[in-house]
Amino acid sequence: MARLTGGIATSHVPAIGVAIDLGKTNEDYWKPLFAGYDFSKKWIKEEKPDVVILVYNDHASAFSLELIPTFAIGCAESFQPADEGWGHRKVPVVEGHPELAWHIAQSTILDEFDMTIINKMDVDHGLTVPLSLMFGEPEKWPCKIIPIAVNVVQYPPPTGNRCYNLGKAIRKAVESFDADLNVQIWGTGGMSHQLQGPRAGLINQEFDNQFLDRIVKDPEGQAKVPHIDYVREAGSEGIELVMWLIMRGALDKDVEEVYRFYHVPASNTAVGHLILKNKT
Amino acid sequence: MARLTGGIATSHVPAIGVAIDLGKTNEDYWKPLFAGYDFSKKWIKEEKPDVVILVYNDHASAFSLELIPTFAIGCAESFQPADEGWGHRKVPVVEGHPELAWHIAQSTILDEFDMTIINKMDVDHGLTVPLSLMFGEPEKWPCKIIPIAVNVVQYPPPTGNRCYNLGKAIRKAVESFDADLNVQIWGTGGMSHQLQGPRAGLINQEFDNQFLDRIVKDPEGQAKVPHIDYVREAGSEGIELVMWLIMRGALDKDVEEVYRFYHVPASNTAVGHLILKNKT
Amino acid sequence: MKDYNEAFNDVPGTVIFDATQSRLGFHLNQFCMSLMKEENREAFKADEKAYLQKHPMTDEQRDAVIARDFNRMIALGGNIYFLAKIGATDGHSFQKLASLMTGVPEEEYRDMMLAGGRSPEGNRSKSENR
Amino acid sequence: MKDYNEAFNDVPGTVIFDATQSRLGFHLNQFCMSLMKEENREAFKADEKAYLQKHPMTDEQRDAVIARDFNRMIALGGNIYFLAKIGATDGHSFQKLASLMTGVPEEEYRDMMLAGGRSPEGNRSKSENR
Ligand SMILES: [Fe+3]
Ligand SMILES: [Fe+3]
Repeated sequence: MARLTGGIATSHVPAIGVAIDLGKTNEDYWKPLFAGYDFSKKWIKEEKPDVVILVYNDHASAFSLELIPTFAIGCAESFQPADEGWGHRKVPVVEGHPELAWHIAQSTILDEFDMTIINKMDVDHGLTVPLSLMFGEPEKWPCKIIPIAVNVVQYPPPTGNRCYNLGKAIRKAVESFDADLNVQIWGTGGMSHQLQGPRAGLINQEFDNQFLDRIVKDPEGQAKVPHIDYVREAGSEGIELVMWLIMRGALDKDVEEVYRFYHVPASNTAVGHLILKNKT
Repeated sequence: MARLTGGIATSHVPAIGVAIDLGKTNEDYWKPLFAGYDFSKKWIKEEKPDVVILVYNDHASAFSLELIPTFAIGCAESFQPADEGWGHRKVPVVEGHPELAWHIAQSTILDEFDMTIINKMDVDHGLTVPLSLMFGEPEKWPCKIIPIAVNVVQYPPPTGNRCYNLGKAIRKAVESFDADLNVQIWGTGGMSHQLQGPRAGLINQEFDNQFLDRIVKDPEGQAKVPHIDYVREAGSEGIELVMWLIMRGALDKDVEEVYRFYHVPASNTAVGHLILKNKT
Repeated sequence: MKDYNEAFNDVPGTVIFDATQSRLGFHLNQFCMSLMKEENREAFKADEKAYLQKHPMTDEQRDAVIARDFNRMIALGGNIYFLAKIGATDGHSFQKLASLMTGVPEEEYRDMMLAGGRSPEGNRSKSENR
Repeated sequence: MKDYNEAFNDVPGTVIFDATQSRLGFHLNQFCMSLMKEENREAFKADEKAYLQKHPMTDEQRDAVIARDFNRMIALGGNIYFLAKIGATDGHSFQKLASLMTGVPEEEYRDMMLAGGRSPEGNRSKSENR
């Protein structure tokens, strides 16, 4: 059976992708940020996941206002990097794992999650920036990716509790898949940031650090936090943090914190990063 | 506050639409079927719903295999009849009720149903045939329609239990909408039929009649019936009957059966029809 | 989960459109979707082979389309609601397609339906007919 | 439900992209989506007014686009992720847009971020500043 061995959380700031693509990672502004992922790059080379379930949100790239799925799972053979208005990122094509993705789709739907099944989709910085942060700039991504796109653009997004429970259902699905696979789940987005209006630039380091503690040690408590608290404390785009709860729900309640990194700023955003490992 | 006053169940066989559109309703083959809706046409003229929440499934018209939502709610101003391969049905444009539809979307998402919000969609016979059966051939449909499209084409469809509970969440949403509206909910599709393969033409009158009894008197029991029972007993396309459970879940547990009609055949399909009214 | 899928295999004369079928039939079904536009229907009717070549299906799927062998199309991943667009393009109803798939002449099939349809007796489980 | 929406109104300098905003801004945001294609970006740059006329927005929305008044676009239903396509077309980063929306020169805004960003103190609730 497939094993869900660990979880990674990371911000997915588009400017990070631009910095990588333009070769600016050694500039003073960016150096401390990329240094924060040095450990992670080594760690994942040793862990060698076969598949990553990558929870992210689309930023008006694949989904316009014509159709807005709350939870969408990518079951295609591959996914192209999206043109977000400045051309496609020159990163490798994202190869999916259709067998496992369909299995998760079926299992979660029968567990009463109302998934949207996707067989064609471009993926934006929300998905490709975490890949770049963890894997650098390879010719080809070293593992298969199953995108799970969560609506956090159109209100209301799913509740924290619903996200946490979807994580649990994903774990159950993975562990009932008949193949010897090392599977990781990543939750992306956040941390505190606001991109819009006169309040743009809001950063709340205290909230972020409490969130980092709580998502590790008290995920059930964090899952109960309402949307308004995220918006008030972590900025309107800080709501992305609910997606970390999907990752967290797929792990053991008691989990090993392998690594933590926190940095301000990347463009408008506070960057947070965790590596968690199941003890079982 | 808006009131959810009653529910209607009806098959939505495409051949019925063709019979209406080609003026064949008085032919021997079709006469008994349309006669079965005479009472209903009179009844609904007296009931005068302001809005109908119309639960149906898309038959590979709006949704290809590129993207398959489990539950999709139509929030647009209007919806065009789809071209299903023989041109658009010449029926009136379907006018939506964006305020109530968005309200239901928000309320059900916060109640942890993972709705897909739709702002542009063509609607096929699954939605327009029930309108024709209940309203005849008016210049313009006499009320607003909120389409709720349920996946029953790609396996797995949502469970009966999930459908039943979505109905309950829809009721709660309607009753918290601040406007004096008479709202009905319709569940469409079925009854027993199989369109594919050597078993095509299967009809199970005993199952259908038991289903009609049970959906009225024991919806909670019916909600527990697994998909395989529908396929085995009611044919592969008989699975559409799970959609009636959404309608039923939105009504009182104890409900008045105003009218019942059952007829075999319409093309390949057994036709069932119920009018139910809340006592409260 | 496994049980969920396996249960359907016991139903005679029926292919459930699950993940396996959906993956197999993706391009065949997407070809069918293309027939929802009048100009594509015209192009398909004008030169079926050329039109089918533009869609990345298997040759087996193309042959089944040309032969209008709907059972074969279903075995190759076609779903009846998608395949019905081919029927619509040909001007055929679902009942005509059913007569083709059951191998019963159209009038006979229609009479069967008028007489109450195919009975579920003996059609619920493959084990019933052993 | 009502409480859910009303709570957000108390957050200063912030417009939540809820049903009301989404309905208001539908065509404005769909125009922004069209800028995801290179040929459309070219057409927009070549003649902004003509390009905007092809999209069924309000004149107020068109004027706000031409003026690059992002706060006004947000008030008229624009969502920042959609509006960012206008920024991208102009070659502007999210940080440039933030400097426009906050009315702070770009360098000053950048320095604020380097110093830890805008503090949440006084920015959590409209009542804090009364
Ligand atoms: Fe993001
Ligand atoms: Fe149907």
